[in-house]
Amino acid sequence: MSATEAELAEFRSDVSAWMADNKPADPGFLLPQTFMEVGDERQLEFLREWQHKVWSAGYLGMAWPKEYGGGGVEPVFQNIADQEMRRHDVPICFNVIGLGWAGPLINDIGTEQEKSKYLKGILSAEDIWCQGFSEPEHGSDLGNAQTRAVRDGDEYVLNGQKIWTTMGNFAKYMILLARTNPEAQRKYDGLSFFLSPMDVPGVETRPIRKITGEYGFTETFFTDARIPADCLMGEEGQGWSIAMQTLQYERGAEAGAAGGLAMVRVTVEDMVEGLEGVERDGAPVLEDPLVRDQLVQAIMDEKALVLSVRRTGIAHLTSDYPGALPLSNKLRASELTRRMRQLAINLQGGEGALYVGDDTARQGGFWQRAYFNSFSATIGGGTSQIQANIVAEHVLGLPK
Amino acid sequence: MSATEAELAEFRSDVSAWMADNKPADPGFLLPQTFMEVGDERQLEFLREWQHKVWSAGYLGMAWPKEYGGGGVEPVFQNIADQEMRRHDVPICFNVIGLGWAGPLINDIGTEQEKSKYLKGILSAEDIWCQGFSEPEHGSDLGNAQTRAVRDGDEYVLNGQKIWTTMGNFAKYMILLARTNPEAQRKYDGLSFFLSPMDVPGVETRPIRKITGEYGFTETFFTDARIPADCLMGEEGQGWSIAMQTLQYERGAEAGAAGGLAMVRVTVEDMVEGLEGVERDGAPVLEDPLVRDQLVQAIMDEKALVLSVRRTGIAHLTSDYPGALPLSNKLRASELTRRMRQLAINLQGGEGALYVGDDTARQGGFWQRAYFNSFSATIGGGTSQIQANIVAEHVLGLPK
Amino acid sequence: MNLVGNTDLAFSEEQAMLMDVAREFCRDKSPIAAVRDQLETDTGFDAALWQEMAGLGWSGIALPESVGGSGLGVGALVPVVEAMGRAMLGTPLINTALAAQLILRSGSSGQVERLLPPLVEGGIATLALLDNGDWGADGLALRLGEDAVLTGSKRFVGDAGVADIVVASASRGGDAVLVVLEAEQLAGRLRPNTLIDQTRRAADIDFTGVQVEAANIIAGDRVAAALRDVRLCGALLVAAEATGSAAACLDTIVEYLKTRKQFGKLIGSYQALKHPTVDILTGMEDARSFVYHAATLLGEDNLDRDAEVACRMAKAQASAILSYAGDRAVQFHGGMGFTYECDAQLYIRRAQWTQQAFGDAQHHRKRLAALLLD
Amino acid sequence: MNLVGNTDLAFSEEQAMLMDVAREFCRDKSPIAAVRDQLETDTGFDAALWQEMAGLGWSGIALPESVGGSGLGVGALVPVVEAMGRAMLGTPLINTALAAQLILRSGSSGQVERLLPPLVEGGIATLALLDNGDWGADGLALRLGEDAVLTGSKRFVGDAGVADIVVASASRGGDAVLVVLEAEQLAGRLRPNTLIDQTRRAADIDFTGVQVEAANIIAGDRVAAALRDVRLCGALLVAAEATGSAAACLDTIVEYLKTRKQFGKLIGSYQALKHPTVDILTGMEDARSFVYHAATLLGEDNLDRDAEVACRMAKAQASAILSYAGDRAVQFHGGMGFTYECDAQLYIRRAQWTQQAFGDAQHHRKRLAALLLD
Repeated sequence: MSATEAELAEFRSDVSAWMADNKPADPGFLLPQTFMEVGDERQLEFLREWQHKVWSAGYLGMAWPKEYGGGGVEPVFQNIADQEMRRHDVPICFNVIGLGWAGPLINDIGTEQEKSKYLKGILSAEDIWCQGFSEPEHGSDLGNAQTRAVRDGDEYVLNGQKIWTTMGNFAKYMILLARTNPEAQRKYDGLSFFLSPMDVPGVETRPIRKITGEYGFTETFFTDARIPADCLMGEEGQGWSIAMQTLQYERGAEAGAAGGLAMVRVTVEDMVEGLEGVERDGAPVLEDPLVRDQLVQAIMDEKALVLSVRRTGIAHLTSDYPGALPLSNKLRASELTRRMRQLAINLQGGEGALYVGDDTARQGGFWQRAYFNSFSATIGGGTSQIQANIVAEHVLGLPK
Repeated sequence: MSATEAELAEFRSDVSAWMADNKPADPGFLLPQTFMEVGDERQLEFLREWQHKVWSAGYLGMAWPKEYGGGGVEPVFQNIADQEMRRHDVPICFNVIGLGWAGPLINDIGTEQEKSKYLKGILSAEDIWCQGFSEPEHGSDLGNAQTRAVRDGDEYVLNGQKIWTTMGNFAKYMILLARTNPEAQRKYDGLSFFLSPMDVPGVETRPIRKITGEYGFTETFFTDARIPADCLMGEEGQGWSIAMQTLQYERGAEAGAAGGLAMVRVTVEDMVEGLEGVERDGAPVLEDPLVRDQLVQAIMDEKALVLSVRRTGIAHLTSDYPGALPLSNKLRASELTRRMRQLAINLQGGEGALYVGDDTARQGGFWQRAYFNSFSATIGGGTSQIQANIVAEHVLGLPK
Repeated sequence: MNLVGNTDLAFSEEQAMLMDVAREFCRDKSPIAAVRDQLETDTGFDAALWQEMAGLGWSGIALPESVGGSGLGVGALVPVVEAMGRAMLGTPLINTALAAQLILRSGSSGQVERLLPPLVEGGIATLALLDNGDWGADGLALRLGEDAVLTGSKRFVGDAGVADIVVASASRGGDAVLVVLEAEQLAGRLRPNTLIDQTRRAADIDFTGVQVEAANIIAGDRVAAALRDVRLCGALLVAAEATGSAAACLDTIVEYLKTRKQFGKLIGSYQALKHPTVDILTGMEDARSFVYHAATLLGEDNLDRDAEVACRMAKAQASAILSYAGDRAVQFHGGMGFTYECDAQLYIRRAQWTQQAFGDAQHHRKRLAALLLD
Repeated sequence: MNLVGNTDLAFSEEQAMLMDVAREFCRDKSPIAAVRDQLETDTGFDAALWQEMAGLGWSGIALPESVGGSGLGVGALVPVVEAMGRAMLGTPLINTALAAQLILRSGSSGQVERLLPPLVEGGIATLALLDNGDWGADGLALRLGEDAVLTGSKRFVGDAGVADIVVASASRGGDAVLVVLEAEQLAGRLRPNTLIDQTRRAADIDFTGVQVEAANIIAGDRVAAALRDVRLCGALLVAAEATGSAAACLDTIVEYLKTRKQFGKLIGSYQALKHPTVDILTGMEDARSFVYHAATLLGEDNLDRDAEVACRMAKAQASAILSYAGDRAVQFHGGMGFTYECDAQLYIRRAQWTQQAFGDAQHHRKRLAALLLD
C-alpha cells in the first residue's frame, strides 16, 4: 500500500514546519559540515542533542522496523524528510557510520539479538559508531588489512592499528575489518567483519590533528584487546564481502540507510552569495569578466552533476558506458568541491589570507576551512587517482 | 685567434644586407615551416635552390673545414648568420638531417673518405639526407629497432621497415640504425649505424599522408637491399651510442651542426598580429578580457622558454635540479606550440573553420595547418608522455 | 538567486524510438569507410542516403503535422542528430531543420504551407546568419532595400551548394527580416569554402543585386525572436552532434589503448593516457546531460530563460570536450595519429568546425554569465 | 610590437655569494622543526635569528652605503628571500626592506638619514598599503587631515605587532603621501589577523585620531612613483619567496613519492603522480626564470616598463605554481597529507597567503594585458 501524493505532500508540509520551528540557533561556533569534522565535545553534544530531537520527532530511521526504534514506513517518507532538512539548512545527523553503514547492515543480515542491541542506540545518537577499515600502511588498499583477530575460546584477541577512525574518540562501537586467517590464498578471504566495542581494555585512540588545525579522526590501536566472539558478523572469511556490502548503503533510504542529513551541501550559489562586498579593481568582483567565466564553469560543473544523477535512471541515455555516471560520481563531486573551494578563497582578494579565528574573515573562514577539509573526499575512500583508474578499468575496459 | 667584436659586427651587417637583398619573393604557395613539411617537388626545388644560394654566399657550414665545402671559421659566425636568417624571416635550409645530424657526425668520427664523399653535397643541397631510426611497431622505443643488417662478403643485406622517414622519397642517403646482432645480451649492443644509400634495389619508399592532408614523410621498406660494407659507420655494435651522439648535434653550430635556419619560428606575436580585424561581440578580439588573459598566459609561456635558455648557463640558478631546463625543453616547447596554435584557431571566430585552400582563410590557413603539424613535435622523438617520464626519472629521480 | 536552476531531464518514448532507429541506421549506412568516401566529393553526402533519411521522416520530426511533419519538436531531433554525429555522417539535416524552424517560427501561414512541405519530402534548405565570423555581433550587415533588392553577403553558409532554398537574415530599414531565396537566384554567387572539417560543405554567398520576391520576405515582430530561438536551437543541435562525435572519438581512443603496445605493455595501462581518457568520458557525459536537459526544455513556443541557459551550456560543454577529445585522439595514437589514414583526424577536424559553429564555448559562457549572475 | 620583449638575465657575483650564504644559513638555522616551533608564537619568528640576519647585513642589502647598507639594490635581495622561502623562515625581512624602499625612494634626505640606519641595524619596519582587500583599487581611503591627524584604517599589515615603524600610504587633499608612525603611537590600535599561513603575522590598524609628526610625513612628486615601484618590488620579493617555497614543496613531494609504497609499488612510479610533479618542477623553474629576470632589471631608478612586466610575470607565475604545488602536495601525500603533522600543510597555507599578497595572478595578468597588448 503506497502512500498517496496527498499524504506525501501533507507529510512534507509537516516536516517543513517542524524544521522551521526547531532549527537550532547559531551556537556561536563553526558547526561541522560533515561528520568527519566533529572535533570537540562541544560540537559533539550539540549534534547529539539535535539528532536525538530529530529522531524523537519521528524524522529519522523512518523506514527501519518499529520494534527497533524505527518508523516502519516507506523509504519515500525518509527521503522527503531528508530533502526538507537540506532545504532548511539544519545541522547534520552526525552518527553517520551508524545510520548509513552499520545500521542498514545489521537490519539486513544481523541476528535478532544484534538488532535489539544496536539499532535504537544508533538512531537516538546514544551509541556513536565508528569505522575501522583503513590502516596506515595500506591507505587505499583495504583488502590488504593486517589487523589481526585471533579466536581464543569465546573471545577474539585483536592486535593492530587502524587509522582515519572518524570520531574514534567518541564512539562506543566500531565496524571492524580484521584478518582472521593470514594463510588464506586470496588475501580477501582471510578477512572477517566485527561489531566491536571500543570500551574494552587494549583499545586506545589517539586523535589526529587535521590540516585544518582541528580534530575529527583518530588512530586506533589494538593491543591484545579481547572482544566477545559473538561480535563476529556472519562467518569468518566473509569480511571483505560484508565490507563491500556496507559501502552500498550510502545511497540513502531506498538502500536501507536510516536517513538524516549527512553533510551540509555547499553550492556555487553559496560561494557567489558569500562574495558580496568583495571588490576587484574597485568594482564588485562579480563584474570581473574572468571571474564570471570561472563562476559559470563552476555552475556548469555543479549542474552537470545534478543532471547526471537525473539521467542515471534513463536507460537510453546511459547505455553506451553503463556505470559511467555512478562510478565517476565520487571522483567528480569531490574534485569539483575541492576546485570550487579553492576558487572561493582566491576570489576573496586580500581576505582570502585570513583564517578561522579571525573575526573579520568572510563567513568566519568557512571557505578556507572547507577547502582544506575537501581533501578528505579526494583522498579518503580511494584517492581521485585511484577513482580514475576504477572508471578507466571498469567503465572503459582499459587494462590495469 | 678569436674574432673581434668589430669583425663580428661587420659580419652581421654583411649577412643582414645579403639576406635583405636575396630573400626570395613569396612563391605563391605555402612554404614548409620545418623540413618535415616538404610535401612536393615544387617546394623541394624551391628550397634546394635557396639552400644552395645561402651556401654559395658562404653563410652555411661556416665552421666546417674548408676542404669539404665549409668556411673554416669560428662557429660564432654561423650563429650570427643563423640569427640574421631568422630575423629576416627567410626560408629554411631544409637539408636538416644532413646539416644537423649526419654532417656533424661525419665531421666528428668519419673517415677521410667519408668526409670527402658526403660533406659538400650536404651543404650544397645536392645530396638530401634522411634518417632511419623509428620503426612502425616501436614508435618511441628506438633501442628495440628490428631492421636487420646481415654481413655478406663486402656487403650488408638489409631487411625490415622504417617509418617517419622525412623526405625519404627525395633523399639520396639515410643514416640508418639496424640490428646486426639479434643475440646481443643488451638489445642496444646489437645495433649498428650505417650511412646508407637510398638508390639501391630493394629500398622502396611509400609517402605517408599526414593529418594535414599533405605529405612529408615516407615509410621505407628494405627487402634484401644490398649496400657496400663500408657504409657501416664505426664498428658493429656501436649503433646505439652513435645514434645517441647524433642527437646531440641539434643544439647548433657550437655543437658541430652546419647551421642554417631549421624551422620558421612562430611566436605569440605572430598570432596576435594575425588576429587583426577579427571581431568578437562586435569589437576587436584583442579587447576581450578573456582573450587577453589567454594571450598573456601564452606570452608568459613563450618568454619563460626563452628565459630558461638564458638561465641554463648560470650555475647558481640551475643547481637544484640539474638537467631540468634542457631535459624539459622539448616537452615544454612542443606542448606550448600545440596549445598556442589551437588557441590561434579558436580566436579566429568563424574563420577558424576554414582551411588551407580557402582564399579567405586567415594567412592562408597557416594556423590550422600549423596546429596539425605541431603534433609531429609532441609525438615524434618521444611523445610528450614519454618526455614527462624522462624528466621525472632523470631530473627528479622518481622511480620508473 | 538559483544558479543551478532548472534540472528537468525527461526522455520520451518517441525520442527513445528515434534514437534506436537512428543509431542502427547510421551504424549500418555510414561506416567510417563511407564517411571517407565523401570527404572529397562536391556535396559531402550521399544523395540516396539523404532521401532514405527523408523517407524515415527525419526531415519532418520537428515540423507540425499540418505540413507533413511528425510534430515532435526540435527536442526529438536531438537523438537523431547525436546518432549522426556518432557516425560522422555528413547530411544537410541540421541546416534544413533550422531553416525550416526559422520559417515556422516567423513566417505567415501561407509561407509555412508553401515552403515547408517540400522540406519534409527531402528538399534541402539552409540558413545564412553570419555577416562575418563573429557570432557575438549585433546588427545585420546584409540589407534589403525598399526595392526588395539585397546588398551584402553572408559567410559560411552550410550546404549552400545543394540547398533548394536559402533563408538569410537581413535588415530592412533597421528591422530584422528573413529572405528566402531559391537556388536558381543564387547561381554563380557562391564561393565554396574549404573547411577544416572535410565532412562538411559551406560557401560564402554574395547577395548583392538579388531581387527577393515579396512572397519570400518574412517580416514582422516574430522575426527577431525566431532568429534568437534558431540560433539557440542551432547551438543545441551542433552540441548534440558533437556529443555523438565525442563518444565516437572516445571509442576510437579506447580501442587503440586496448590493443597498442609500447615498451611491452598495452598503452591503455599508462595513467598518462588512461586518466585523460576518463576526462573525455566524463566531459562527454556532461555534454550529453546538458543536451538532453535542453531537449527537455524546448517547446514550440519561444525559448525561455531556462531553455536558453540549457542550450548555451550544451554548446559550451560539447565544443570544449570535442576539442579536447580530438586533440588527445591524435596525440594518443602516436605516429599513427599523425597520419591522414587514422580516424583521429576526422574528429580533430570536426572539433575545430564545431567550436566555431553557432558560437564557441567562451561566447556562450559570456552569455551565461549575464543570464546567471546579473 | 615585441611581445616577448626584454629577456635579459644576469646573475652577479654578489648575488651568487648572497645565495650561497643565505641557503646555508637558512638550512642550518631554520629546519622545519624550527619553523613549526614558531607557528603559534606571538611574533612568528625567532628574534635572535633576526638579529643574526641583520648582522649578516641582509637588512641593508638593498639600501645605499650612505645609510649603512651594501648598495646592491633590491635585485640582490632576491636570492636571500628565495632561500628564506625555501626554508619557510618567517622573518620581517621583506616588510622591512619594502618599507625602507618607500622611504628611500620618496623621503627627503633628512628622512632617509634618520629613518633608514636603524633598519640596517636590525630595526623592523613594515608598510600599510591596503585599505581593503583589493589590490586593484585606485585611490586611498586613509586620510591625512590638514591638522596632520589620520582618519581611517589599513588591513593586513604584515609584522605590525613587532614593527618599530609603520609606513602607511594616505591621501592628503587628494595627493598621495606617506606617513611614518612609531610603534608607541599605535599602541592599542592593532587588531591581529589570524592568517591562513601560520608562519606569518599581520594586523589591521585603526589610525583614526593619530597625529603624525611633520617630520614623519613624506610628500611630493616622488611618492606616487615610489608606491608603484614598491608594490612591484613587493610582488617580486613575494614571488621570489614563493619560488623558494615551491621548490621546497617539490622536494617534499619527491621525497614522499620515492619512499611511499601502495599496492606494492613506489607511488612515484605512477604517472598520475609523476607527471603533475613534473608540471610543478617546470612551473617552479619558470617562476625562477621570471624572478631572476626581474631582479636583473631592477635598478635604483623608478621601474621601467620592462621591469614592471617582469615583476608582474614573476608574481603571476609564482602564485600560480605554489598554489598548484601546495594543493598537489596535500593530495599526493594521501591520508598523511590530510594531517597537520605533514609538512604539506605548511605549503598549501603559504600558497593561499602568497596568492593574495601584492595581487593575485589574475590581477597581474590583467595589468600585463594592458602593458603588452594595448
